[in-house]
Amino acid sequence: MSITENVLGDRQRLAYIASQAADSRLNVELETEGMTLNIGPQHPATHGTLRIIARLDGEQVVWAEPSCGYMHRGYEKLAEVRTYPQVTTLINRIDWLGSFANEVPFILAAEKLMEIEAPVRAQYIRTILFELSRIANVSLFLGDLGVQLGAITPVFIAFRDREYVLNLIESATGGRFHPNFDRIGGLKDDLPAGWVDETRAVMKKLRGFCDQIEDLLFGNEIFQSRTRGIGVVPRDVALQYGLSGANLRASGVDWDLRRDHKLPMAWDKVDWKVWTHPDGDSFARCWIRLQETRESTKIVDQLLDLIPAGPVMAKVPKIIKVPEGEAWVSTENPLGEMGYYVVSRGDLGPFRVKIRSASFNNISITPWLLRGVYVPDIVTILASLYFILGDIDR
Amino acid sequence: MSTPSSTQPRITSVAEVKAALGDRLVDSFHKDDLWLRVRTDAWKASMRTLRDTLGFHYFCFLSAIDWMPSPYGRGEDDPTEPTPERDMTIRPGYAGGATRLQVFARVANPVTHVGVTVKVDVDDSAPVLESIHDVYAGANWHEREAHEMFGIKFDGHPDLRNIYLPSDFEGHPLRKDFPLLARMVKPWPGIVDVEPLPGGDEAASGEEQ
Amino acid sequence: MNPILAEIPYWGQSLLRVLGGLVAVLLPAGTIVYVFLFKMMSFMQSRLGPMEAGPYGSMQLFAEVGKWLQKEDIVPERADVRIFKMAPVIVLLSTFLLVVVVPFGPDAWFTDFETGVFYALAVSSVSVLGILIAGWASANKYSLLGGLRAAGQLIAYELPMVLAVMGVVIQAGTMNLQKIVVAQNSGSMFGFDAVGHPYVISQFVGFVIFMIAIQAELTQAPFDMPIAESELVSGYMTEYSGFRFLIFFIGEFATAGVFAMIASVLFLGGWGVPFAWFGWTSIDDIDNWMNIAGPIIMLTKMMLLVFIIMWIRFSYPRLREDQLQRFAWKGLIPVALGNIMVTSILKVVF
Amino acid sequence: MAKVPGLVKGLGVTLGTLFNTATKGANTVQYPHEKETPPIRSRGVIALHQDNCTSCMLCSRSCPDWCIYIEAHKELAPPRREGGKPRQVNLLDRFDIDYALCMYCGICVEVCPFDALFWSPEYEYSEPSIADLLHDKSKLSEWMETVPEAPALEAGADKKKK
Repeated sequence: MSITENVLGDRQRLAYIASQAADSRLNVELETEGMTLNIGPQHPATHGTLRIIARLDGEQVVWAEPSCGYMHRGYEKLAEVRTYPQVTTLINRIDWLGSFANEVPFILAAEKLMEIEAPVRAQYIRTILFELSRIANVSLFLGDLGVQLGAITPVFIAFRDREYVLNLIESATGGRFHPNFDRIGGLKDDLPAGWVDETRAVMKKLRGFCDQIEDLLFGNEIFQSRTRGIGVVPRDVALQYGLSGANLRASGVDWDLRRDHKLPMAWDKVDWKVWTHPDGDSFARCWIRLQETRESTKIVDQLLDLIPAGPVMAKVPKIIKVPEGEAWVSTENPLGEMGYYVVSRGDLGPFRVKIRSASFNNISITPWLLRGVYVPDIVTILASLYFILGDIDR
Repeated sequence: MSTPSSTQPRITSVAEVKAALGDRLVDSFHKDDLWLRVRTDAWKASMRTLRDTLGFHYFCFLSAIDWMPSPYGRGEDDPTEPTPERDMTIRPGYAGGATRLQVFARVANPVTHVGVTVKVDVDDSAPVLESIHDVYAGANWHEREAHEMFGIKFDGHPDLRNIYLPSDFEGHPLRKDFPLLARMVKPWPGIVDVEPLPGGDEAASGEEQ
Repeated sequence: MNPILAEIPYWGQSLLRVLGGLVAVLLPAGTIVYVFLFKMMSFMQSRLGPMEAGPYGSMQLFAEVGKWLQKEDIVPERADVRIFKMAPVIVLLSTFLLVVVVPFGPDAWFTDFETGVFYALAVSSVSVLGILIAGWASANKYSLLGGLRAAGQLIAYELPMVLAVMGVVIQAGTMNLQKIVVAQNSGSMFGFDAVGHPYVISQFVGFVIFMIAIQAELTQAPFDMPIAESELVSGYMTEYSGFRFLIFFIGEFATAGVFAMIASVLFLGGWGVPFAWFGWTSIDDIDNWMNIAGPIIMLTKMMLLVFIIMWIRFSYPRLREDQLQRFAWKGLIPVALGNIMVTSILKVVF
Repeated sequence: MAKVPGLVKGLGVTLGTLFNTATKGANTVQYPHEKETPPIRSRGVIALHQDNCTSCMLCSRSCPDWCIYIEAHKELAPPRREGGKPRQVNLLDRFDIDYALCMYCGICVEVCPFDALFWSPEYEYSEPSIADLLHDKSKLSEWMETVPEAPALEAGADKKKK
């Protein structure tokens, strides 16, 4: 919190916390005095700068609320002063672990407004890179999950195998973390020679990685006892809060934008499965992500065989002016539904971009979810909801 | 130019939506997606109808938009030149609009996977709107964001604190008349800075390049 | 009186004992940190670990100690200063008290208590006090939670540990650690004396319970809730820096070593080799070279046990505090009690 | 087949990795002693080919972060063919890139119409002070040596070069 924050604001917040805590006092007989615990902004469980204010009764959480904004970079405002090609460099940095996936919905929205479509080859390569960034993102989640729950080794295994994917992304796009490879009308460049074979080999390694993580973590009885039945989100609540991605599918909603939205991408050309889980608990969310990583490797493998020959860039003018209109495009990003509502005024840059990032909605359920759990479960729940700070604060 | 394929599923029946909302619907726009504009006083009721009658259970986002063009442009003006004229007329977007500020939200049906964008006008001088956090619980944080970014008050919201900005922050950053300081404090380096020949450009009328 | 030291004046004996104690605590601790924490953990994670300081990073520990000694000794403003500063010392103290009763050879021991087991179990709980006051005196909510967790956990696991050791005591018929070693090595199983009679075989249940209990006593994963980096940001150690943190750090690994030594004494035959190999029949027959070989045999057994402790630590996630308590009170203690019952019945029968 | 408990499987994974590292070597690189070569396309640093720059300001204008500063002056150059009039060219006085601001997006390299900017995979140019990250044209030109050839393209790519 900034130093300039006035006392009144703090007092209001404390009053609000007290009123909330009074509503849900758990230990009524003992009337013990609670304790307010500040988890964050610098805390290992928040992997970033999220702060969680938790009112505790012993180890039990009476009331908790996340306080975000420590990393607010004002991308919606910044996008208004940038041209369309410049915006992609910004939105790369929203979910910094799956950067390429961030670019795609924005580019698709701009293409939709311009009424053009990328060449088929570009669509296939886009889909492959999209899935690679999903693997890069989720594999880190799978490793980090271990750290959050106290196991040190999974994260190193994850970093080891994620490196292969990052190398692929870098050799194709030039950027490890921030590819900025997507252009309105196609891609910046074609793939370098030898990339396809390399990718096949890496996908095999990553399936091995998934098996290792499953043995090391998901099959572990301690892990299961820590996650099963913790942080259960029923279907209706998940929908109301706008949870998306694996979090939504873990609550039994069979909805994957890759399958259910008709986008000019190549997902419908290959055979893969949308996993759902009926439980809605932390274990279900983590398990769905593990399965999705496996599906992603399958998607990439199949697409590599199918890439058609041809150009990767449609004919677009050098100076891009997007016609007047409004467009909403969202895709199934590693973290969930990521969408851009682009309003254009026929100018070089967008008039307004509303960035609908998945983590913001995903994390907004925490005040509801954290009531009555134990302190270690805060970590479990936050880890299983899986957020990237840049994706919350934008 | 090829015909673009629809990037969103089409609304199966626009008439169905119109019938359900009745006279609360002011205007609608249908391209490959559906835009609705509802009456300001019927905002919450409309959202409730969308959820309960039409099955739009999934809350995607809520935000606002300031339709006034920015008086600062992209911050690329030469400070030595007079400020260029800018067209400051307010033109509303799809489904129309009568005010400078509009709130819009997107909800979707998790079964048919159909989404709809709902807009509502907000009075510019006293921007107040009913809160829909009890219709869609997820709207809570989005309304807090719209509140601090656009200065729109949401009636009935339990806790309209700032979510991103410090609590003593003044101004509403996403309004167009809020200057982006980063682009104000430094001149644009793209302004041409090529010293002409001492004798003037006419001295050499030879071929360029 | 220890026969080796009998000729030396009392002050000399004391000095030698202190030096011996330091070596017995710090040498295994350093070895454990280098072999397991630096190298084994790294290898399990596909990396090499420290490689720069000394050959294969073997001097890394000295570099770390040097680093910690240089650091500022930070005391939180609202901490209870005296208690805060005392806490790490208490934790390390318990380790030194513990090593006193461990026998390293036929004549290489510090003290030869008749009630050695009883003493060892008693002083091992002293470290709880250190941890508890460290958590309380830090004036930090995380530390407090960590300290309280540690107290609850160590009490819960002290009991199964005591009960597990009971089986050994019943079988050996003595509480003297030296005599337990002799009993194991001179014993035989059904007349078959090639490996003596290490109690890990006849007291396997007790051994497993003892290992689980020391895993919890040492607050190693999956029982590391008092430290819990991802929840409590190192719990009771949060506010410690510089050499006070170093003392905690040494304490952690030295205690691991000493507990592993006690486990090897109780279950693996300690410093001894089966007496039948060399035709010894009692402790008085043993040649003098065993005073040199004994500590090495002991160290080997200790490293084996610490390997298991660390292997589990690097592989498993953490349990939750309530799950841990449930496991101790509803799982381990009944099993340990059952083990005692079976052991005593068998003892009477045979 | 009896189900192996998850706890045992987990121990197997770590032990397996231990043996793998011991026999096949680690996956890490001992950085200052051995270095990995970044891929050809890697966006390490922007190199400037001064002779090609016409100070048209396109890169500076398309930079999202406003981190390229160009100043130039006009000068007369000898004519291209015999007997022609002297040409008027822009000569660079200043071409600075502030790497503290640069987002490594590569838009400047892409928009440059005269092939004056290139990506080099060079990455070891960190500085102790943030102000030292503003590199001028001589430093940028030094990096031209490290610029690799563009890689060959994957099968099926459009052969047309840009």
